[in-house]
Amino acid sequence: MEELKKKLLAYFTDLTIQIHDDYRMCINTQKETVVSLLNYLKNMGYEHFALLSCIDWIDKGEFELIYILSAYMEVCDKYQEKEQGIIIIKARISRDDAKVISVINVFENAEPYERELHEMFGIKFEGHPRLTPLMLEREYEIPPFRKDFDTLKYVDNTFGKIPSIEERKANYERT
Amino acid sequence: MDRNQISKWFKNPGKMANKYSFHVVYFCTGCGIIEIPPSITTRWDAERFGIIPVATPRQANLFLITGYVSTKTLKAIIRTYEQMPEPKYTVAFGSCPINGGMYYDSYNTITSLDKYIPVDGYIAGCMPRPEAIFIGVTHLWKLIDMDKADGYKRYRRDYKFYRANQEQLFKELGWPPLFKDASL
Amino acid sequence: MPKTSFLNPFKAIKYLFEKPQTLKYPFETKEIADRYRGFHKNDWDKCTGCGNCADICPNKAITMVEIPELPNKPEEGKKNKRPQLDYGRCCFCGLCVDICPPGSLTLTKDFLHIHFDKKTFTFIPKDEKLNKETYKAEKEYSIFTASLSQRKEYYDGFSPDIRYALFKPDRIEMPEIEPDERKLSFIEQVIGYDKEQAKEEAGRCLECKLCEEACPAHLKISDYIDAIYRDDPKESLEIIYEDNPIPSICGRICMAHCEDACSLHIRGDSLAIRWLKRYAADQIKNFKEELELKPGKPTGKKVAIIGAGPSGLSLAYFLRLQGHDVVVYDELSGGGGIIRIGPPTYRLPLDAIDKDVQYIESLGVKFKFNTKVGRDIGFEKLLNDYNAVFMGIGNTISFSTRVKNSEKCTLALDFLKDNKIGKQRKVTKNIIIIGGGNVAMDVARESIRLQHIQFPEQQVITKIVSLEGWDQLPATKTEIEEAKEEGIRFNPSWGPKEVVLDDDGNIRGLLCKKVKSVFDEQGRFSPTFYENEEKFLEGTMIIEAIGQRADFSFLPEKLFKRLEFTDRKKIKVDANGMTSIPGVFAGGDIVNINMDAVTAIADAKVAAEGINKFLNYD
Amino acid sequence: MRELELFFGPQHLGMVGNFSITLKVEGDRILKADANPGFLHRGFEKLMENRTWMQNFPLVCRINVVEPDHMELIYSMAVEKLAGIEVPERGKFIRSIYCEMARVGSHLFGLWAYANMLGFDTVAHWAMYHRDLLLDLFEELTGARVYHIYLRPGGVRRDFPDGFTDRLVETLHKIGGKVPDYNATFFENSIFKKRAEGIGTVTREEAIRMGAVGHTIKATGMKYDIRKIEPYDAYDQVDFDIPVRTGGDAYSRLLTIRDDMIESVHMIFKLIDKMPKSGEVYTKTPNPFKWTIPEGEAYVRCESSRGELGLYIVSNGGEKPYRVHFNTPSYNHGLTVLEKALVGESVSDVGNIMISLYVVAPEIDR
Repeated sequence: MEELKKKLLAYFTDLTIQIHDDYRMCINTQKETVVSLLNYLKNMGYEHFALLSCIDWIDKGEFELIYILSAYMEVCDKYQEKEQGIIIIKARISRDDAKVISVINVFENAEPYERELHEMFGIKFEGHPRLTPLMLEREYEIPPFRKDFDTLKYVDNTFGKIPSIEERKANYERT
Repeated sequence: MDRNQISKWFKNPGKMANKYSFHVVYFCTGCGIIEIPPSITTRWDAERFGIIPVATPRQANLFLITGYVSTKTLKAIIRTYEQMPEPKYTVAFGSCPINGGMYYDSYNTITSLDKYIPVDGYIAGCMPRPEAIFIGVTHLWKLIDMDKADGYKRYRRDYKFYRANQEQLFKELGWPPLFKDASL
Repeated sequence: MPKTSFLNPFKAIKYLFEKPQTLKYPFETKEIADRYRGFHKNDWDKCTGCGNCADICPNKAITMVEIPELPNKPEEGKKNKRPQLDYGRCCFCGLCVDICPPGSLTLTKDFLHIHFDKKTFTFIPKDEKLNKETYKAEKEYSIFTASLSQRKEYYDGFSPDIRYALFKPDRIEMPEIEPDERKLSFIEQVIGYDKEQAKEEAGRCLECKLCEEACPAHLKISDYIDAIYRDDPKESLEIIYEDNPIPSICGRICMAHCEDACSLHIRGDSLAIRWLKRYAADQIKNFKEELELKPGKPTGKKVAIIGAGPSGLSLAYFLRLQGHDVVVYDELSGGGGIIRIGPPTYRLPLDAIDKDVQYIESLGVKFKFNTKVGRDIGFEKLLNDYNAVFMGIGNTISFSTRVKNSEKCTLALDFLKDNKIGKQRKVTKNIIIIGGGNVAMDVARESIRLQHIQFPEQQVITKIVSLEGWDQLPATKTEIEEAKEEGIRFNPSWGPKEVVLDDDGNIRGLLCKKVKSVFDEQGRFSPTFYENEEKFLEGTMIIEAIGQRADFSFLPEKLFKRLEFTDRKKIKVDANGMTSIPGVFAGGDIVNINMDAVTAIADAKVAAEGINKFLNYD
Repeated sequence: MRELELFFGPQHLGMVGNFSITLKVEGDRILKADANPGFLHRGFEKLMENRTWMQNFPLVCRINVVEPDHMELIYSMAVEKLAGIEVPERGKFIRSIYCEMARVGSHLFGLWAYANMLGFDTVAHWAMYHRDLLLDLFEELTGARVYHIYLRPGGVRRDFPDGFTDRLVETLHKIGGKVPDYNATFFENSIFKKRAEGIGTVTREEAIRMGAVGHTIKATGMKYDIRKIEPYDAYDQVDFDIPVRTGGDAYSRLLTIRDDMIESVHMIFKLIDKMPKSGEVYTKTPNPFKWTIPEGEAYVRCESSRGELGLYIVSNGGEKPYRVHFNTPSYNHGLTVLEKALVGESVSDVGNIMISLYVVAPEIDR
């Protein structure tokens, strides 16, 4: 891990790297660097794209994108330290203009993750072939995973407002 | 089978046959589906009760709504329900279709099912055990005997209200009304 | 890769000849596991209505509903609310069982409820004792009719277990000075929590707020405890000061009605609310600098308060915050009233009293100490000079037993007062204390300290004689325990008959008679004795601690006649705290029957509002 | 031949779970597959942000109904890591035994689904019956058949009942004794082999490229297993092997699942032997109404029965999680690998491939 850190710092300029004792490496970077950084790490052997997540820091007006990488085994039946390593890459983007370059070209399985984040947070991934809804069918004014989306209020306004059949019938007969 | 049963068979063979051969739609709507395989296999053997899962709604007369219903599934449920031939019965499973259950504040699951399709019986539990399913079926038999399991009749009678509720939720349903007088 | 053949599957044919695995349900039922999480059952007798189950429920399936036919006794920590379950929400996780402090909620093995009506899925769980129609004996129970209204009795599944409870039942031990050490001096017995201990103890609070209803002054207990948990003693103290202006005093000698009501004490120890209050007050070294309380806009109204006890101090504080001019008269040389002379130093040091009094003084309350109304200033003059007068005089005169030769005995309050703010009394090696209340305990424990100080390394004896039996003793349990630890001997159920003197007229001992009963059928105090059963206790000093009464000698006779009293010999006040004399208010021990500091504060709160109304009405 | 679009699921006998795939077919060859999840989407990650740390613990298991236990485990692990809670030794062993029981149960369910799908009803019935025996044990241990709500942050909720391990061993022997029959009727059945061999092949390069985990990657020969890579609970105290195959097709995956199940049974025996006979089973967590966890983030992973399961959790120092994100194995398998693996296969093999990839729909949708 320390070695990798040295290499990364030599190769990239705008990184801050922390290594935690449980083989977790945390890299803070800019959104422009993400693709080349992922590419570099993939070539270094961190081939497993485990997770692409997003945190809505609503107080700061930012989304934080989290890319988590780990390594597959180099030798099929020998466990090495490298597999224990998990690299967490963080990049912040503005909440109002949520745009970031897609990483599909680097990691194929980032595709559904990006689709989901597009749907749940409203982040636009440039270069993604199908940013169609993945999970949801309904339209939401605010993407539901954003912090300013109040689920309970939404439920009351949507499902709660629908009358029961008896109520609707009574209403109908009254008018 | 006691004598009472035999006379019932003579009186209303259609109803009796209907009652003792529930064909269940094979549709996993929610997590309650996990107790269906144990019920229909050796340990509990639902076939003793005349319950058998069938592949298509066209052949089915019992619809088990197993657990929570997300809005996307609800659309499929309504379609499936409308495709089933009458007489048909709906039994809702577990807490969620009654009042939202665990997902009472989820933006994607409906809170009460009977606003959208008629429900003939609810089984409590999260999840209900296989025993509860069977006892639920015996209760349904009683209801059918008393002509109280009239969900499909209500659906036909109040179709415009059901349709109105469905349209209020989905804005656009994507298929024509099942019965003619569908608009309020 | 193993050999494969399409004939292999036919090996399964052998199962044709085996016993079928199918359970012939419903004719043959399966035993439900002992921990099964089915429908709820609630023991209404145990249930306190605290609402913790409703708070922890992840699905908001539980709502607390009021049951009007149940008694509502917040002072005992019992509310008439009971959980209502919605099985359209419940996920049968059992968190409610694990959090239930009295352990009244249980999950049963019942799970069958099938109905076409949604409304039947909401119900209020009861138990077999209360609801005989619902719970059927095994013979009458049938799975075909089983439902929420047809359940099997004694069919418990997932039950509460204190070992796995989500709360901590045991209190953090309060560090104390050991009995052998503390009985040698007047050093404060309780050391006080440090930060970690206080945080941990505060973390036990379940925020059910039963205590807030039990507290006479209705302090916002769970809020200030939460502030301590968040390591913010300043905020905690600010919350306390909203309702209680004497936290240092109350943090030490409060009777802690809240702790009796605490829902944790049913299966564990109640939360140490009093010690946490003390912690908050002790953490802030200088109230004046830290707290940002300001007296209200001056109103120009003047109020005189007689007595600087808990009620007087609190009232002065509340009225000062309203902006009135307040003058407090007291015959002692400092604030605190009965609190200043009563509780011994090892329980309540003078510093703690002065800390609270000085803060109230710093808000602009004028104190006139060493001024006895009736002696130094006339009561009528106060009535003329001030817009309102409040009497918080307390009970300052000790009763005597009035048995033969009882004039040789010492009175409790005089004894305590001299020891605390005057000159230490001379004691003898063998002391008898008459009385079983908290004052008697104070006297006894103070005596044993004085004996140890005045007769170091010598054999000394202190014994208590009380009318009440062990389980009737009015003193608190901890006091009795601590007194026992310090070596005080108890003689319960004995009444004094005669003080026996020797030839020189010195006390030789106390002749006692056996008590038959202490209270009559109506629960009033009227002791009866077995006259012929006697016991002689040796002792060279006898202290009487059998109760106190108020001193109304400062009141002119004309006014005293107009003052109305209740049946229990207390001053009668209306809802505003006003006595039958207009403009004269009263509170504290002379009004309430609890006779403790926190009730006095509650009285002061009532009187403060009443006085405010009275002054604005003028 | 004409291309046509085919909706496969959610109401379809060949579909396991509430999942849908839009297929573009020519004849019965699949040209393009487009997974359409979301029928079970409940917004768990949002729901969890609205519940306290303790209230979340009955909730998380509902993410995956087939195997709720590893969901409880991963959540507990994440909370323990964030809050710095240690699990007592006996608690660790109970957890591991419980998780291995869950693995066996989950594999039996998978076996049922697979056998049922291909029409091997005898095997399906056996598998379901044996799973039911395990569910009885779960019921005895935890108080529920399916949603156990047993692993809690800090340990487990209750200790083993008296004599539980004996009954567990007895039941596992009963199930283990049936393995030759399973082999004869199912795994070594030439009809089954014909249906499964060479179907839905995923090579190792493809698997790595598409982020496959669990049996999909084990069936290509890589012993990728979090229990070995990053041992948690009591897995570092027992000796066990990771079964692998090299074919990469549905048949290899199924055999890996079978071997994994047998290995799990052996592991339970070893764990029971090594388990401390008495001791605490959980560490007391703070009062649930006041429980705040210091600011921080954690990514934890464990090996569920379907592969690597990860949880990214962020706390902002409050009473509730600020953000949780589950990295479930079915997500990659169902949305990336499945779409690729289906291309070129026949329509009749859709369910076949889907189950062999061990796609569990609620886990994708969350």
